[in-house]
Amino acid sequence: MTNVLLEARGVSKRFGGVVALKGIDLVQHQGETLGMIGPNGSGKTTFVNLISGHLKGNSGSIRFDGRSIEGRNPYQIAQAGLTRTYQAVRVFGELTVRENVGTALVDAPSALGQDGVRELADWLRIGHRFDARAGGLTLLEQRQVELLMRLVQRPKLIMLDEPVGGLSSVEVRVMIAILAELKSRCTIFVIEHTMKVIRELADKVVVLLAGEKLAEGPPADILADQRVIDRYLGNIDA
Amino acid sequence: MTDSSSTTSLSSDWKKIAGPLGAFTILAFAIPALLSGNRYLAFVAGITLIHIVWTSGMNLLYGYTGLMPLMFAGIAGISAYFAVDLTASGWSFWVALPVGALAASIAGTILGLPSLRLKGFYFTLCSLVIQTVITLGFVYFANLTNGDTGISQIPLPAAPGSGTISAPAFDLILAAAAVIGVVVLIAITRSALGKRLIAIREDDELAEMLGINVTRYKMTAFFIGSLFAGVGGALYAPYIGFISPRSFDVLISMNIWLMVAFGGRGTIWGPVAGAVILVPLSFLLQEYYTVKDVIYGLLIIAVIVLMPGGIASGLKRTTRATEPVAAGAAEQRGAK
Amino acid sequence: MLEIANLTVRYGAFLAVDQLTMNVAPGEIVGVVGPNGAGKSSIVKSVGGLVKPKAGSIMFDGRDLLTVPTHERINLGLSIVPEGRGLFPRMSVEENLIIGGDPLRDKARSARNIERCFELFPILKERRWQAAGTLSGGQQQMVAVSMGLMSDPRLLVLDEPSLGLAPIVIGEIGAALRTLGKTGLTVALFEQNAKLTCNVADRIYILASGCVQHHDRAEDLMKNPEILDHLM
Amino acid sequence: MSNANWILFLSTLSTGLILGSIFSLVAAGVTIVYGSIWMPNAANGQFFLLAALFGWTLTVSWGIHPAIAAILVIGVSVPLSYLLEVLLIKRFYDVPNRNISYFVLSLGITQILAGVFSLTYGQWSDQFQLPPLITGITFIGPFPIANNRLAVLALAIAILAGLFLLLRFHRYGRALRAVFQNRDAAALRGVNVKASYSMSFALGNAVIFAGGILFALAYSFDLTVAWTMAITAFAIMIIGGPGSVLGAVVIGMVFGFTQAIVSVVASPTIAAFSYLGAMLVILLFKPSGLFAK
Repeated sequence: MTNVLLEARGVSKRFGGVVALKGIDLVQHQGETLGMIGPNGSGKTTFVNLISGHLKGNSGSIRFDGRSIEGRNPYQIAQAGLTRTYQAVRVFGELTVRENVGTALVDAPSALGQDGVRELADWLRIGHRFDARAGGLTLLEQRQVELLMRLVQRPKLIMLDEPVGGLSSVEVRVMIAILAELKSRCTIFVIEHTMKVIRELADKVVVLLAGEKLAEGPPADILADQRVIDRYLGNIDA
Repeated sequence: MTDSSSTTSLSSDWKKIAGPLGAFTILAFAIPALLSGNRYLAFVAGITLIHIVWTSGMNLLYGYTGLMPLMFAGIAGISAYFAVDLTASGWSFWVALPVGALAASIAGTILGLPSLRLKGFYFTLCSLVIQTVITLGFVYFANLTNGDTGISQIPLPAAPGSGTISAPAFDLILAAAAVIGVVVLIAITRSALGKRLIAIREDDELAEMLGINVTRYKMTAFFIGSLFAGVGGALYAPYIGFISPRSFDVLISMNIWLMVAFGGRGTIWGPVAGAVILVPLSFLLQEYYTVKDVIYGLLIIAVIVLMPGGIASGLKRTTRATEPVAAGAAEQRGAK
Repeated sequence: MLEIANLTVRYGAFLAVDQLTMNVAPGEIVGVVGPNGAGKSSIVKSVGGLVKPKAGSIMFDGRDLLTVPTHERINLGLSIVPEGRGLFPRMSVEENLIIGGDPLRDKARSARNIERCFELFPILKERRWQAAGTLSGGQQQMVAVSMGLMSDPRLLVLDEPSLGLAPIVIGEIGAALRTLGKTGLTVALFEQNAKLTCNVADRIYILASGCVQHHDRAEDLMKNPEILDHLM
Repeated sequence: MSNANWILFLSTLSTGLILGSIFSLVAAGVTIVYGSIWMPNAANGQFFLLAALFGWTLTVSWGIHPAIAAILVIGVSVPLSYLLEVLLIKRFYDVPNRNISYFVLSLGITQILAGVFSLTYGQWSDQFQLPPLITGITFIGPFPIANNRLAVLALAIAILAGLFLLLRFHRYGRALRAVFQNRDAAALRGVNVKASYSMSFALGNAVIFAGGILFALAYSFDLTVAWTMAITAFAIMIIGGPGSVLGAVVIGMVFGFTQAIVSVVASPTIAAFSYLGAMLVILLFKPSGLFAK
């Protein structure tokens, strides 16, 4: 087995009296694409927020690349090589794409050089938009800029929060193609609320329901899992 | 994107700005010198130069970092009182100036801490409260500040030879301060620090996600911005010869903000122009003290009405906002 | 009942809805399926008055809706449950329902309607004093549908009621919609979830890139699932 | 307890109640406007002072009975609000982050009104005092209290109660809160959003004006009351939770009693310090306020 990249043990989070996550255990290996599914409000984004340091957990431990990262600030976690995107696309809208990328380079310890950035931009099919204002791009282009800004930092793990959200069906295919190629460059953790994307990309799937891990395994097994059917998928013909 | 390319783009940036900067330097020294025959006009020019130092600092915070501290004048006041008290107790003004400015920087950095937790309106409101507390403090610690009465007949600093420095010579020191202030601001905006501050202004959470230590750089911005406030404050006291809590109250903070917003925040020369227009205007209206308040109030409202979207979200270049795509995106957002 | 003709919606350069024509007859459940970005929400927002169409007409019971201000449309008998549910999260379930009934200006009728909603979704009766924002996603959707029913509408327009819900909960929402259909209520269901729509609707429009790609009775469409697969 | 202590206690109690209910009124007005149109109105103190000064002109200069003057003052707030809304407030209804624009705008209005007041009223007098609403004195035990102040207290509490019932149970109040929580959804449920904005702006200002005229009827005042009131109302709104009328009333009462007690044992300046301190602490650790849900 390859190296463990991300390891969460008993991660819990409460907001006031509401329990958002209950003792989540999760292991992701280097090079393994992990998908997380569950309905809205099941705690997927909360989980990513805990890992990336945007939220502090109430209990549990998180290790990344051999080191404990809980209690660290997002910038420290980012510099350690763990990056993420947001559910709603988020770029510096008033700045140009070039300035956006420049910002990503400024405090990344192992950032790419100029040639590497160009190569990545061309691979992401966004190189020709470098002088455009990021906020004026289409949603797909903004998602591509978002990926570019993460990848120029040469992260070890990228966590994608609903990467195809809001895209049209044609654009979804483009994005899935990009993500499929991305697998060879970087380890991916992807959140979706439908199985569609996960089925095509993920090696392993974690199902979250009401803050608890309902099941974990390869996509095919998950679809056949009786607990998942009973509590999440329901009778397919309903 | 590599270091070498960013240094080349840096030097070309400097070339682009060298012309205006040269012109500004010449004017900053020449105008007070040319006006030295008329002490009143030279004085107006000197006060304008002090305000250029202040607007540069406010611009760093408001224009480039996206923070709106309405306690800016209070911080300047801390430095002014410090420098005056130290000078009165026998220190050389030239030692008291950096000490006072440093004290203001440290105070400004500490008072800027709430900006780490509070966003937008809440931080601005908090800074207004802090400004009110500082003003009350100036009144309350009367043994240091002489309370509401204020400290008058503050002498100009001693000259290296003997006696005090002449007012026209002090004008040139103010010109130097204004030029240095603008050069420092240009240098910061062209540096990696500038990139980080702009990223924080645009979206601090995203900036932190990209590895930028937002806490550290917000504090850095406050330290430098407060240093500008402090240098201006320490120079202001002997130049005017009189300070009181009213010299550094919330109205002054508002007016410095107004000069930055009126001229165009997040640009180098806009706030300079704001000071050059509004400071002489306030002298023109000096005799109509209350009318001045009304006119400044109207100006504030005019600035807000003419750029309604830009106050909170930092720099919004108006030319860009009229692009059809951007307008469409705004409409889409509005529709949601 | 609802006639949309040549509707065009633009956001700046982006064409969201392109000369779309569709209609809903009294008593039927019409489904509009399409992927993200197909223009479903833009149509719903145009019908609701939250977006101004660039061209086309929307008639409701023979009346030109585009001349009616947003807030008056509910008085014509048109009730819209927007995408994202449109709840008032810090108010209780009951207060949300009361707001839904406010256009009636009839407290007794409003109270009767609340009881009817509780019959349709019994769980809401248990949660009636709870703040709507603290309910689960499925329960929030039930509140949203109930709120839409409170004003005794003749046409109920639903935008993506299945969004972000567990499949098992989507099934429950579908069952409730079928129950409503049997009472004779006219429903326009805008959905990404084709299965739910086929199970509920009498007639279906398939939408892509702001245009109607296909239009058929649900039964006929179900006989040729490959059409659905192909078009989506 | 000795008689002197009783009198001190009762006088503190009555001052606390009157100040508290007036603070509550002003803070409720500020919080309603913030809750509906998202405008943190820093000019509330100037509005408060405007009401008081207008009341003074009506009664002292023109000799109108204070009761009629009070009604006129509150009445005049409606066209004033309408004018402000049409000229300025309306422009920002669709601007994102409009709260900070509004905040600066209201600071501009503050500066204009302050200038106008010192230019006009500032020249006439330092202290302004209105004739009482009713005369006479009532004894509560050994403690005498002016009927006028009792009347002011009763009126303030009545207005607060009416406001509370309106917002909690009336269709209009529900609509106002609905617009605050989800503007588009409220429009779809038949709420006229723009009308609800206008009404809440007018209502909030009317309540602030009511606070101003009632304060002027109970106490003498000078021009500095404006800024003190503005800071106090903001502190109450922040601590009580922006948009929460209940929070404004509870914290307003607490502040009223604090002011009354601190003024007895220390000085009003210390009271101002304590508000600002409390506001800072709440701002830093719970910006949504104590009563936010």
